Amino acid sequence: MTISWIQAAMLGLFACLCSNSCMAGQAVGNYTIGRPLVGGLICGLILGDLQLGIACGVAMQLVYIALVTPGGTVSADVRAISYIGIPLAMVAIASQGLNPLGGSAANLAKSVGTLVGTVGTVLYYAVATMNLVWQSFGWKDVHNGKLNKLTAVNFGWPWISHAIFSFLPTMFLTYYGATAVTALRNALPMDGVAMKTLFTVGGMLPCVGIAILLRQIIGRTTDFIPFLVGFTLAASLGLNLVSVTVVSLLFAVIMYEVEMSKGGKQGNSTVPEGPNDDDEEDI
Amino acid sequence: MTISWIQAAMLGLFACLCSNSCMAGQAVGNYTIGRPLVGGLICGLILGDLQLGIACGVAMQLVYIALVTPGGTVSADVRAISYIGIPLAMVAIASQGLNPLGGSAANLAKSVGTLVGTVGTVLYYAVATMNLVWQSFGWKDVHNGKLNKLTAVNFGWPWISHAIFSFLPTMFLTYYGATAVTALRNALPMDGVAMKTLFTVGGMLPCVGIAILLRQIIGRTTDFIPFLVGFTLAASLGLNLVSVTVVSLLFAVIMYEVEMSKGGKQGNSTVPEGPNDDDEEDI
Amino acid sequence: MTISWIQAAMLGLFACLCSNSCMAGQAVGNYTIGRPLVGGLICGLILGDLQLGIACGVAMQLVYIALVTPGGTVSADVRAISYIGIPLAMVAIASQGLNPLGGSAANLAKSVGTLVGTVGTVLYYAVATMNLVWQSFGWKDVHNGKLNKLTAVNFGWPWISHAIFSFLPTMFLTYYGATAVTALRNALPMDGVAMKTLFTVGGMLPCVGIAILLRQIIGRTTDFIPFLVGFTLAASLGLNLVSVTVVSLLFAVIMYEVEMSKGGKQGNSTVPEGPNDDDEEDI
Amino acid sequence: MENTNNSKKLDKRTLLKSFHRWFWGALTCFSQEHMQTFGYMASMLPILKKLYPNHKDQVKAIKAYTAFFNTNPMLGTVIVGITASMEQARANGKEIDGETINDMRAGLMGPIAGIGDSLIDGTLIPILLGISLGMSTGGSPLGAIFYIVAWVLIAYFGQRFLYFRGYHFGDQAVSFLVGKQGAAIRRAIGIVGSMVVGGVLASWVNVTTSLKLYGANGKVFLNLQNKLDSIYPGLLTVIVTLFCWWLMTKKHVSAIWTMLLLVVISLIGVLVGFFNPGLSY
Amino acid sequence: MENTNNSKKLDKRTLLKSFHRWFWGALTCFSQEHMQTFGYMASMLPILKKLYPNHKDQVKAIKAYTAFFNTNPMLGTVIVGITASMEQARANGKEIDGETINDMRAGLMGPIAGIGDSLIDGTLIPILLGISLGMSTGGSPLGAIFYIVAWVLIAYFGQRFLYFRGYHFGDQAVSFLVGKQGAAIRRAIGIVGSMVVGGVLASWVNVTTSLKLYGANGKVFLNLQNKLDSIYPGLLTVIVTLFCWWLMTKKHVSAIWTMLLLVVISLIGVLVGFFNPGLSY
Amino acid sequence: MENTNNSKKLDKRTLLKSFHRWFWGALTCFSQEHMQTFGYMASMLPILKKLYPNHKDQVKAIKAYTAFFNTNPMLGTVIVGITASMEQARANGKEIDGETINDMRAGLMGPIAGIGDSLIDGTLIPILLGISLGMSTGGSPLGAIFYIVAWVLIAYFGQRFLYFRGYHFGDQAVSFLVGKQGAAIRRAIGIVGSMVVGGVLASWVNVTTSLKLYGANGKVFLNLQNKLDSIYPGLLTVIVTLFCWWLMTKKHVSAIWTMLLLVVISLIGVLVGFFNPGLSY
Ligand SMILES: OC[C@H]1O[C@H](O)[C@@H](O)[C@@H](O)[C@@H]1O
Ligand SMILES: OC[C@H]1O[C@H](O)[C@@H](O)[C@@H](O)[C@@H]1O
Ligand SMILES: OC[C@H]1O[C@H](O)[C@@H](O)[C@@H](O)[C@@H]1O
Repeated sequence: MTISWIQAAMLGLFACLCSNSCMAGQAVGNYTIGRPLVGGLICGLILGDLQLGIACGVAMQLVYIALVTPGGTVSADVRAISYIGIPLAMVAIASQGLNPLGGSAANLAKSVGTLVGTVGTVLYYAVATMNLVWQSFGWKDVHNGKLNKLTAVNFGWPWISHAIFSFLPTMFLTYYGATAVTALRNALPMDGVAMKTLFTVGGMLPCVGIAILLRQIIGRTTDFIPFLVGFTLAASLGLNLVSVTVVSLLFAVIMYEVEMSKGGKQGNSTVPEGPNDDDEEDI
Repeated sequence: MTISWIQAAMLGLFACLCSNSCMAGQAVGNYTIGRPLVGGLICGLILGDLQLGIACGVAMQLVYIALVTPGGTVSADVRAISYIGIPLAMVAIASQGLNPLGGSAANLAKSVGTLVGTVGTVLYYAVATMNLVWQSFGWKDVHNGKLNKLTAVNFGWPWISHAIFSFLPTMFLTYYGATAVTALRNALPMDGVAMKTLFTVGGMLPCVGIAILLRQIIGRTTDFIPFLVGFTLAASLGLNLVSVTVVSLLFAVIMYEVEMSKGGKQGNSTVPEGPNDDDEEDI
Repeated sequence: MTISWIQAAMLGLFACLCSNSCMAGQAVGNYTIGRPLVGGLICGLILGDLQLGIACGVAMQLVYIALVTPGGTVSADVRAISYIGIPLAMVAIASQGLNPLGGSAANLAKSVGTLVGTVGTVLYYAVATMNLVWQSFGWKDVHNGKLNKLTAVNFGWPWISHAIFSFLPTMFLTYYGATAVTALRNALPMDGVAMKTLFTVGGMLPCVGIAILLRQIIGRTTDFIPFLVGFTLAASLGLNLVSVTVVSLLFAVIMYEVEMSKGGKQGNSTVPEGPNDDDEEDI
Repeated sequence: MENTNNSKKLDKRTLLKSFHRWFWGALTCFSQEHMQTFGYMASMLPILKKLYPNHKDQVKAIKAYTAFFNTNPMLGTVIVGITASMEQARANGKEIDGETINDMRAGLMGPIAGIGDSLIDGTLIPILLGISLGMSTGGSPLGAIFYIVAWVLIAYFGQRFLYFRGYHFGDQAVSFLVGKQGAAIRRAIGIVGSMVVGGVLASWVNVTTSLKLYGANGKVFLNLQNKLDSIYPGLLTVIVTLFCWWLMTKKHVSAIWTMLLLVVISLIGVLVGFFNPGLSY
Repeated sequence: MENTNNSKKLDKRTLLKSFHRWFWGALTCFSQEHMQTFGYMASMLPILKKLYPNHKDQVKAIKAYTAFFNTNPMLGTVIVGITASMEQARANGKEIDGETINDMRAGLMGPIAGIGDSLIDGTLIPILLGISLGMSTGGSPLGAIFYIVAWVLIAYFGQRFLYFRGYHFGDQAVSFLVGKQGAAIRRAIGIVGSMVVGGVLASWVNVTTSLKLYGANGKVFLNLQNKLDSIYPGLLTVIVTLFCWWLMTKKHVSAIWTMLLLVVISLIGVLVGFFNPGLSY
Repeated sequence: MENTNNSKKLDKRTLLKSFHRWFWGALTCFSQEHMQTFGYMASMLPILKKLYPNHKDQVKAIKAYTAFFNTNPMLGTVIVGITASMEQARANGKEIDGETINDMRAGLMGPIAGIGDSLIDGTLIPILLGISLGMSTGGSPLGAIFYIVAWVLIAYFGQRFLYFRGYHFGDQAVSFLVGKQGAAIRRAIGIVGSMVVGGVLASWVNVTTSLKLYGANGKVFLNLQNKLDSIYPGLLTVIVTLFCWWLMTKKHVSAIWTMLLLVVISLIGVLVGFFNPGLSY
């Protein structure tokens, strides 16, 4: 199995559509086109081996089934997994004559996926950083009152970021196929400092995202407490997120009532109390 | 071992005394006479083989050691377990010449118990439904001011429900003994639709009971939250009921204080505050 | 290996410094000199076999790594473990020719440690009880206004308690060495009533300490609830103490706010509210 | 408080009679529709007769007890005691009406059902049985006899104690009801009740699905129950319960019909392979 | 409320246009610095144009939306809907200013991010994928197709529903903001948000050390990770997160620089043997 | 605040002297009855001497410190610092009396004991020892030396820091005491304290019964401890603790006598086979 320039370019196009800051919107781009399961279908169609594509997609999807990207941080990039990883895995499996549905094929697919997924985070941050350029255009437009240009800032210019950091890398890496992966694996052995660091960073990046969320939530020091309690419930007791949410609701109700009882002057708006009005008039 | 009509009738009488809506009161009837451990003693005395009776009772009791019947729903009926199941199990064990204290005897007893216990729930609901007739008498009496008749409504008429749905079934089923059980087992195999449905329903019925309790507790939507938290503590964390109660007390104390601090006008009655009275007079 | 009078006396001196009510202060005496790991170092130096001393200390330290002494109750006494147990274990190991770093040596050390540690609690309570005498001097001094004498009460007299219950027992027990331990083991077999009672009491004594703490915390009956919740979190859910503390902080914040919202008359001092003042003037 | 001199006071005999009627008859005329309502009325009858010599007053007074009632009969005894006392206060002209009495009953019966079912059926009985079972190993009647004696004594004197506690507490129960503190206490009891009911549901009820999908190679690739557990443990149990609650509360379906609906659902579930208790003889 | 007759009202077409811009464009021009700010502005543009015919007013109005914004784009749709409604109220002369609008956005975006990331990314998507994966075992495209159809329908109509919910809710959102109840509701949402964010951190992020010390006999005598877990499970994860928070909030380091610092820390950690992901091909 | 000019101010030397007395002497004259009371008095002596040149005033002032005191000596240092500052304020004529000082001490000592015992004895020391033990495997003195140095530095400077924190915090500690906020803070600390004490009890104390009943066939049919655990894990531990609390608080039995009673109970328990630590050499 080989990949032609035209096939590689099609893969590159899909890559533009599906990263976290993607051109096809989060729901359609990232959550649909970007998921390896769907990527397997698309790559299978493009490369003409549907079964193999799906099999690779399923294997990779299992690894990334619950990918959260809190506060715009990703520890693995779906664009690279789905549109670089799957095609390369397909080529490798086909060339080694492995049974597409067998265990070795799945393992090969997973390791390629992990490799390019983590390497791909570099592409993700590159796109997000290049978008700062278009945003600087946008600020000028806002300042000058040229509001109509904002549409281009949001929907047009970012294509350039993706052309450079999604389209081109995908096209070249898939075209040069197995050679590229082999080269990458040799250049960056898993037990080398580079890959170890990359994976360590990958594991830590979501902390930045959570920190961004915290910056939005934390007003005073005591606000850290519910955060830590939520962490404790999940980390020490193994509660899952729905259960944590259920428990948090109880504290939310309590806090609501505590806030409502504060001051004691302004009653709950749904239960107007006589004396309150008097007070209001006093002022 | 055989069962005579007189023995069967005595078993039938105890059956009337001990269901959930029983003629001997909850404490004595249901919680005492109804429990298989006690049922084993009584059946042993009636049938003249104490040791075997107790052994069967112990085996069945282990299965139903923590039977809760929330909101008047039962998933297994103690009358049928204790006064149909135990006698039949005794007959079967004796006729097969099994060691009463051995494992096979216990297993036989358990399977007979489970079978008749679940089938017996039909009897339970039949009694409760027939009681609606006597209750309709009662409403008329209240309406017409004939209060003295209420005693008969509560303590007299329900004997008829039990005569039909506790006494007769118990008497006939135990008299016709092993034949009946075998017929039942053949008619209703465990992997047939009927028994599968019966057991599935049996497992679900307590939900109705809990729903009845919820109807009593839930005023507004947020009242579901403590309910769900209690569920989460037990289901996800495996807290037992005493521990759940302990945790709930903390929330209760908090809610108490929150309620007491509301409005801020009427102080805690134990700490009368001067200004309150003034406010009251203002109105 | 033998222990000379002078060595035994040095051990006795360290014993005075390190119990829970020790002459070298809690941080230096109890938490440092008293810990078997450090005791191993010191005994090794005194008896001239550093490696063996440390090895015994390490073995015993593992047993008592998280010794809490709530409310002045101890279930094992570090003075006896470190300055009676370690020397005796060293002698025993050396005389039996065991490899100091081997498993048998460690086990021997542990069993000697457990034995003397629990027996040593008697010494601990003896010192604390004898201190009542010096404290009675102190009360008189306070009463008579002789404040300067308080320093001697706190830092001087207690040396006598320790001379009697730390120095002498340590010196004699270590000097008479293996004989003493053997005699003790024979006199007090582990499956005899005396030792069983001693260990049972040892396990219960911290309850007294916790009760003392409770006496300091509990004002009204409902104050038991957070205590029981903390217990439940640790006992039923296995939360460790830091996690319990995190969870308790959330309740603390809530209680703080509830208290602050009470009455509604005196606003939070940081957020003065207009209308409140008016009310104040009304009175 | 005024004219306490000529006040009516229930004598011990009447109270005991009322208590015994509850002890023996709380559930005798039980139905899914009115549950313990008739048991309650039968227990209040001696009280009303004593307090209101006039037949018309009796008839008027009983009306308060025609409302739906259901709770854990053991702990619930305290509620009967409280109403005895409130009724006495009402007969003495205190400003208590049927509504106040019913508010109290409605506010307490739910939580006490939850707490009682958990503590009595779910904890106390299993403990007693556990101990007694031990004594009856080997076919000895000892355990059964021990259980009978121990439990009947606990139950009888325990409930009796609760009844009279409730009766003496009753006077406060009034101030307990009116005003802020009453609301606060009921709120607090309500919290305990609902958390415990949640705990009872999770501990003793477990609705599960047996649906499994198999791949070409015969291996399970979807175990629905596992998937549901990873979303929220006990999800189906909660859903069935809330569905029943919704039917009964929002759609005013009676308990009997709700149960029949469950039979239909179970049947369909069994047929399509969603439910399978997986038992065998 | 006054002069509702001559009030400006957004028509459905404009609202749909705004919604679609958000649906497709919330993240297109994402950067670590401004995140979804431009996506938000682009979505509000149709609204502002409709409400303020005067160009100067438009330019004035957009200012409110230049503030930093980031949330879970799915659930966050409701916020966009709310601002549409608030903007309409402002255009009709109600006393709402840009500050009020921004207070609402700032108060809701964090909690909704936490809840949304947990419910959408962490629960809903994994469930849908889990079901679909089953159907695609053996290389069948069925699962993938099922996933595409099911999810896109849920996402589109779900978000659309939220947008219009937010819009209709908007009027209340004003009273929601001013006064006590607003503060109380935001506090309550904040509690849920922070607990959920804590849960997300613990569930999906796991920073661990590989540091182990070996004794003379080759046996491990110090497994640092175990030791840390016995202090507080997940300690390193919390520390790294709070460190990032501290850098960004207290030291005003940007997200990008914070990330680069993590690269440096990881590199050093790997070199000294503190970190080791332990993977292999 | 008035006449701050001619106000008395404690110099660093005096404060250090007071701190060192606490550091070395908090527990030296410990008894079950008065616990750390004499350690506390000895620490306050330098302060009182400095503030009240008049001997009579000194004697009057010491009275506040004759009340029972016990806490975790490490974290408790902060309380000593606070009283130093309060005493200084009292000497300067502020409206603080001995009662206020004792309220503060009584309100804080319990919670700080719980938190301190958990954090210092239960967490910090075990961690340090854990690390050091690693280094001493094979009989090397390294670990012991590391432990000595690390811990003594942490303890000395940590406590010193707390003392001076407390001293500087002291002024606020007054407003901390009077009024609503004071009550609220003490309530909050109390909650933490009691939950942590509960946690300490569950983590480090474990009273169990060894009672097992055997059937005819020699198999255990009643393992009482298992049964108790299924009721409430740790039940016996809680019962013994609450029993001691009840003895000491409600029956005014002293700590020593309570302990002796435990000896008697243990003895009887061992004799009847209820207790058995199950150890062997
Ligand atoms: O965490 C909130 C939000 O942050 C960023 O905008 C993206 O990473 C989203 O995927 C995420 O939902
Ligand atoms: O759940 C409350 C209550 O409901 C019904 O009355 C019966 O099932 C009782 O056994 C139960 O205690
Ligand atoms: O529990 C508080 C405190 O009580 C006593 O003073 C001693 O046992 C200390 O070690 C302990 O910290």
